[in-house]
Amino acid sequence: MTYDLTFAKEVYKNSEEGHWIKMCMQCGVCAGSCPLGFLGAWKYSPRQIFQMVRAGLRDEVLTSSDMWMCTSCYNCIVRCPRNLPITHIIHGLARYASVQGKADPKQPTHQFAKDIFWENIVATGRVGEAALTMKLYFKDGIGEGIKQGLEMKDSALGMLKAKRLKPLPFRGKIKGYPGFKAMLNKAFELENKKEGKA
Amino acid sequence: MKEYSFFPGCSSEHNASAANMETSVRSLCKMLAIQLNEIEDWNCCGASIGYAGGGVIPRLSLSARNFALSKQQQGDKDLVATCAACWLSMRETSERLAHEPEVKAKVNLALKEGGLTYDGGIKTRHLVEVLIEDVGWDTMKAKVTKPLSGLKAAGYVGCQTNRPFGVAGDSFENPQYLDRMIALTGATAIPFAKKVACCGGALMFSEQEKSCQLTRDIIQCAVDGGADCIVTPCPVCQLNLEVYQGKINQLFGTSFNIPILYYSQLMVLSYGGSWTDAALHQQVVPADVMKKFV
Amino acid sequence: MADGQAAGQTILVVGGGISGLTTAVEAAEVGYNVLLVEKSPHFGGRVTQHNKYFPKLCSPTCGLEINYQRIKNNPRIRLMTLAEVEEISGSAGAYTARIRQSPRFVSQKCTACGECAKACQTEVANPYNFGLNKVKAIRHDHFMAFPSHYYMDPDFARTDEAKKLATICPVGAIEPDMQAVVIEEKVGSVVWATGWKPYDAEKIMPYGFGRFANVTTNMRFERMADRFGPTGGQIIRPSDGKEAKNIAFIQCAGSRDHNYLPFCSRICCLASMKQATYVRNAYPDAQVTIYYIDLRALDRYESFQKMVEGDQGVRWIKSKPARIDEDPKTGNPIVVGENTLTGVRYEEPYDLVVLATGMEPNSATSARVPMPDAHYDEYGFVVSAGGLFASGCSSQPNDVSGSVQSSTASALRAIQTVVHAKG
Amino acid sequence: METKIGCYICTGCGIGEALKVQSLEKIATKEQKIPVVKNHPFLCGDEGVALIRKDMESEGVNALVIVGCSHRVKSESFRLGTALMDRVDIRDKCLWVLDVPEGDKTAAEDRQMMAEDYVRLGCVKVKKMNDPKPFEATTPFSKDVLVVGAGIAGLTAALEVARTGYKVLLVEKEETLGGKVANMHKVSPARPPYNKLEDNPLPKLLAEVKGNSNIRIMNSTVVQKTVGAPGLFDVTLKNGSSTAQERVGSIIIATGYTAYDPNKLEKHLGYGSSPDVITSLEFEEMAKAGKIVRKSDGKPAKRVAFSLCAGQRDSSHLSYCSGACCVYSLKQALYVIENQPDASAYLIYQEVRTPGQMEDFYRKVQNEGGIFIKGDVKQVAANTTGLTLDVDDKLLRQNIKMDVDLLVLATGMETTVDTVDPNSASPVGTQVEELPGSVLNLHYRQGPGLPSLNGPFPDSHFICFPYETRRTGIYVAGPARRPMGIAATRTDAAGAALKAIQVVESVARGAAVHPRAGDLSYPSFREEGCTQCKRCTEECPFGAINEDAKGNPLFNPTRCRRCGTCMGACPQKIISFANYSVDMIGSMLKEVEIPEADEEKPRILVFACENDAIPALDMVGRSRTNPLSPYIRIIPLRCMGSMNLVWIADAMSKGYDGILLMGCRHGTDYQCHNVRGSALAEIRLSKVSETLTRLQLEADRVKMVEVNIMDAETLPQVINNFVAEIKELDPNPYKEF
Repeated sequence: MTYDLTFAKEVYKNSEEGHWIKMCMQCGVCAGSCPLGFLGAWKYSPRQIFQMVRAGLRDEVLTSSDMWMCTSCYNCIVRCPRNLPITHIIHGLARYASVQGKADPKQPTHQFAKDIFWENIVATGRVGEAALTMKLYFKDGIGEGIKQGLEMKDSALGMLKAKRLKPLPFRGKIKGYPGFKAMLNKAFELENKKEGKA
Repeated sequence: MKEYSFFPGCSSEHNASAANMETSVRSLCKMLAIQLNEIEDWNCCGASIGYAGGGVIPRLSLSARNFALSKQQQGDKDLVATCAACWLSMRETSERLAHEPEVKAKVNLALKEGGLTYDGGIKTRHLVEVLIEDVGWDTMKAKVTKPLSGLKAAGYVGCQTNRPFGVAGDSFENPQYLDRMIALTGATAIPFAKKVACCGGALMFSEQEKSCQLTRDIIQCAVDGGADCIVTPCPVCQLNLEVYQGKINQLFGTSFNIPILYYSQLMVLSYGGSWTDAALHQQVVPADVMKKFV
Repeated sequence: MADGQAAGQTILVVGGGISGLTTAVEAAEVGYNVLLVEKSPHFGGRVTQHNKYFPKLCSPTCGLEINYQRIKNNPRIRLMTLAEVEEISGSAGAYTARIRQSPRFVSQKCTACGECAKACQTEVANPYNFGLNKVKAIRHDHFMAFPSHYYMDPDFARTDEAKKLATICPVGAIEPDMQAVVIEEKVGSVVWATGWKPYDAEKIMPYGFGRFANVTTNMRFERMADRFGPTGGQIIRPSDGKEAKNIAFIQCAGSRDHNYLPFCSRICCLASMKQATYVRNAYPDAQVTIYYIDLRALDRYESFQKMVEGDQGVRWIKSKPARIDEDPKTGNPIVVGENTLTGVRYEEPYDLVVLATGMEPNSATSARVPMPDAHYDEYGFVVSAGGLFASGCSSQPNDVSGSVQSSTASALRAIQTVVHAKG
Repeated sequence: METKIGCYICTGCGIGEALKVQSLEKIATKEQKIPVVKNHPFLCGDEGVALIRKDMESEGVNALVIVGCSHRVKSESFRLGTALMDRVDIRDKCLWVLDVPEGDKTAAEDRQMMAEDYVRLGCVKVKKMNDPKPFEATTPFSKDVLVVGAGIAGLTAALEVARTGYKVLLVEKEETLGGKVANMHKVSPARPPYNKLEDNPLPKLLAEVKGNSNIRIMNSTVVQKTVGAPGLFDVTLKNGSSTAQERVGSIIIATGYTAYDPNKLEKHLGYGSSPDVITSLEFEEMAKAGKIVRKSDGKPAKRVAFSLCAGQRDSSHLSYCSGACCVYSLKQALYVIENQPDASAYLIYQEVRTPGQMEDFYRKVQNEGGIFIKGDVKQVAANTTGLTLDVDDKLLRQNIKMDVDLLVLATGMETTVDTVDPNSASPVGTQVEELPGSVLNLHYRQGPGLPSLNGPFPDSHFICFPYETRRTGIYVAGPARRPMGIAATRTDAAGAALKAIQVVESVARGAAVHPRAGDLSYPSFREEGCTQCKRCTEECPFGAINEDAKGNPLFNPTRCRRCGTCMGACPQKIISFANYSVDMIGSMLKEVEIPEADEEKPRILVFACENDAIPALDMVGRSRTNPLSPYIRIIPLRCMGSMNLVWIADAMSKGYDGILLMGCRHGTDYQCHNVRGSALAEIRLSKVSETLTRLQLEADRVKMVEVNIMDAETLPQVINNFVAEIKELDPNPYKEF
């Protein structure tokens, strides 16, 4: 492959806080700070992702599941010697990969965060945890759902017993939902412009 | 009586995962003459994974809407959150609205569609900040009537109450405020190396095994340190550490059964509050160790 | 042309470290009068705390001794210790400096016979060794101290013991009620050479200095390596006094970092390479690991780097460690990070970790130039202007050679100001 | 004027209690015939000093033997306006280094004997001293400064000298002034903010130089040869066919650097194979001309790669780093990308070396979009669209191709000064009228060039005294001295200017410069005694001595640093200083009382270098921890280089049982203040065994050790072990005679 700045410039412009990537000096503090890194969760550390962006490795970056491994612990942000808002850059890249249709829709965090969690917000204005859990279990179909459900039934029962989980997953919308929805629609319209999404 | 505008967040709703925090916080505030006025019809803050579906403007609009409502209903009162993720999203939103005019303009275009507008000015704070800065250490200490003597607690600050903003200017790597809060109830805060380690946060849903490894290490560290319980200000940490203990034991052959409590539960008890005031009946891992203090 | 100088043609040199000494000696040997002002009890400054210089691994005392001899033989140089410049008014060629000299409590009569220290019961944490050991409250900082006169800390001077010591001094040099004196001097130009201090390692929270006993700093390590230092030259663990044979050096601890010092301190890479040789000479079976971002052994120092690279006992890891943990059982610091050349994440335990902390200019904090129109860069380094010239580490992070280079240049520019003032 | 010596013995600091002062006085008066001998309980105090001053005024005392503490302390008290003085140290190096338990008579007696011997040494020393008269030349001294080279270093040096009020002769071999900087577009930041390119300082500098009446410019001119010494340099300047002679006081070499020849680089870097592979300097000229284009087809070059350390930090090319290339390349990257969104600059580096505030400049280039790649250029291929590079990205751990319009090679700097390796035996001066390639063509006995330290650089003590070369009065500034960038060069030039002025002022006073600054003594010799053995002319570390037609030494006192190496080298013992001579030390060592063999009190003579060994011995005294043998007698030497073998023979025939010489570390990382002194002493000593066998003595009786100034802790062991070894041997048989 060949070094190519097109992708870097695309990221600087379209991805949240992406322009910071040019300031990385490859010291490795972010990689050493990331909790999941030590569990072999990712192939490329944030530092490597940044170098790949600058090299122009578009597909490798956008199809990588590594950006989806961020627990939002913010260790990288507070330690970065160049003040890069790394957590937000990684979130931005993940989002950008999703928008560009490069992110694997079945990537667990991608699927959960976007199709389950976010859609749950959009649907009612708030997150209904019960609904969230159900959806999560059944995201891979009925069978998988029941299996998952059984696996977690103790905890679920515990939560029900503790009155910290609704017996029924259904919840109503917030009162001002229409306005809320209108707001989001407009927000997306503006967002899509920036992300250069069709 | 100090009044604040209040954003409980989804997990603090009735019958939600942090209902026990909600209850104990309400009791605590009553005892400390703090009045929390919940924003009517608030919406979700987007939390730490809102980015995936939300991107920048939709995500920030969520908190902006709550700001706008708070302003309408509560005027300039400080907006207080008890959930780390809620506080973080709100704090991030208010900073970006304050420093990025372009973002602020776009967000307001969105708000307008919902018949709202927000021009800034509301200070978003974590309840712990309110306790430290507005109530003060001395007052908090003075309220103690039933010191939790002999209780050994591991103060687990976690991530989002601590980074990137941090509470009351405390350090990112070795914050002290939680240990001080534990100490003021008469309990002992054990030295706890995993104080600011990550529990996996929202990835507990999508990367359960990896997150469980993180929580396993955290709980193990507390147990090794001889803790009777782990104390945290964060509902996500509380959930991940408590509800998944069974899963962790099953994955790693451990036999953890350690209660995970909120600082508010300890304080309420030490202030002479009842078992239910402290919502200790709502624990998944029973907090029997606390029984002797009521 | 130097003859018959009026007081106004005197050059004021502020700071008696290697830079100030150099400026003073070089200017005086041209034939100009110099007033050399040092705030501590002895001259020599930061380099006197160093065990050896890179790359020759020779003692700083050697070069200092030459300069001291040159000073002793040169009546044109006036010396003041324990003195700080409070205010400088006027303009180039015609400055007035107000200088406050704090009491030493031991007069010029002192013959450094040492009887007082022998008798003194009170011991205090030794600032010269960063508090790593205790010293008598009446003392000189080291055997090569110049001037060799003893001194007392002010709070000790007030004690009855100090008064008792005064009576045992054979020459009556001890004066517990000595007072500060303030003098005004007319000077033509000012050379600012107040040097640097090690960056406060406690501020670098992820590395746990202050929390973990076996995490130390490069300057403390330098004292440890000194045969006359707090450990008698033994390289040991502060926690248990065991030999430290597996040692990590962490570069850019505080430097090149927006959270601390955004600039590069220039000397730390070479200092750690030098200190690696201390370790390897002390223990043939020792293992040294150097964590770095970029190795900055500029120009001819490259050969020194090559020399250290040739040692199989030294390991190089391109990585800025993320944090340090402590193993509660062994007290071993555990260095955590990513090796950027392999992508491998590491968690490695050591006997001792040395933070290569950078240099913070004193002019950023304690040694501001008391002139209305003094200029600084954003880091607090002094920018030369008018009749004020910044030397050595007051102008930029410098090694000894670079400090001498800039201080010799400052001597000339200070002379020029004086010459033009004379017309 | 008659010298009248006064001997003043301090009885303070415990001396009075520990020693029989009367017998010390008796030695001074009766034995040494010192006319005025007094003691005082606190000699360095006002009253004690007044006592001495009074005798100097009323009694006509004009030479002093001050018996008390080390000369390294209380020097301000005893600055009494006479050069005829010795500080006899019976405190630090006698009282404080000896272990005399309460009531131990023998130990006390040994201590008394040591003190008495030291009083003897002091008295003899002062008796043998003459007041040094400053050197005066037969022809007038010049205070003018010659600056060779009119690049940024030379122009700056010239201006700095001129501004200080001295005349400057500025010589440039090219027709136009300015050197390499003349071709520069912009320069990297030298002052805050450190993220902005600065305008080329040359035009302003040139105007100031041309406008300064103290500066005389000679362009198209080279130095054909240099004869003489500081204050008295006669330089022949050649302009075309005409030559002119000028007298100057000192010389600044500012001839800059030559860029390493890119044709020597490995072929894979592509230099020569494609016109689009160029050096930093070639790129700079393009930028200056305002058109950064591909040389191949003149198309604009918007994609530029910079390969740092080209032929540097590389044993097969330049082993060192040139220090300035990283910043220089950063600057050039900005030419390409600053405010040009469609352009790209790649910096392919080994280490990014942006020291100090230059880190800001590094960040600036990143902020403008510069891409930094840690790795190497493996292959360069030219094609219709430009160049394709193979780069191994060490951080991506991949080999990646790169299409660029230009590849700029940051080649290093080589000094233009003709240097000679100091460790090679001093070469005989060629003394040809003209020597192309030699900056000064010095007509010195030791050759036309400047000695180097290690590596090609013409310096001697580059940490503590970076400007000191081994040719007095000749200083080197800028990249000719050491690789450096423009900002550092301008500072360096100012420093060299000071040294150039300092030396002409010192010479005018007849005073030495570093390290024995202010010393008025200088060597002279007795011509009749000379055998033309040439040792002095070969051994002088500073090349101060030439030879006359007969092969006799021709001293150049203003080149001399007063180390005494010539004196030590001379087998005929005919070289001496007014206040330091073979006879002086010889007489001193003979004055020591050598006990009879049966007393079993051996005597060990210690020659100690006064620069490092003597301070180290003072520290032994200060520390009071590990005592020395009472059998040693220490005689300080200016430098081990001044050690004359005759003293060894004298000492042996006198009956000393052993001799220990303590000099500074020599070799590459030498610490000898006079560079070669201790090394030469060692070489001489290697021949001493002959002397000893001639005297039928064991060679082990004489030993030389390296002593570092901080060796106080180990020194006692070294000394006492030697004493023990000597005790193993029989007493020196010559005691009997």
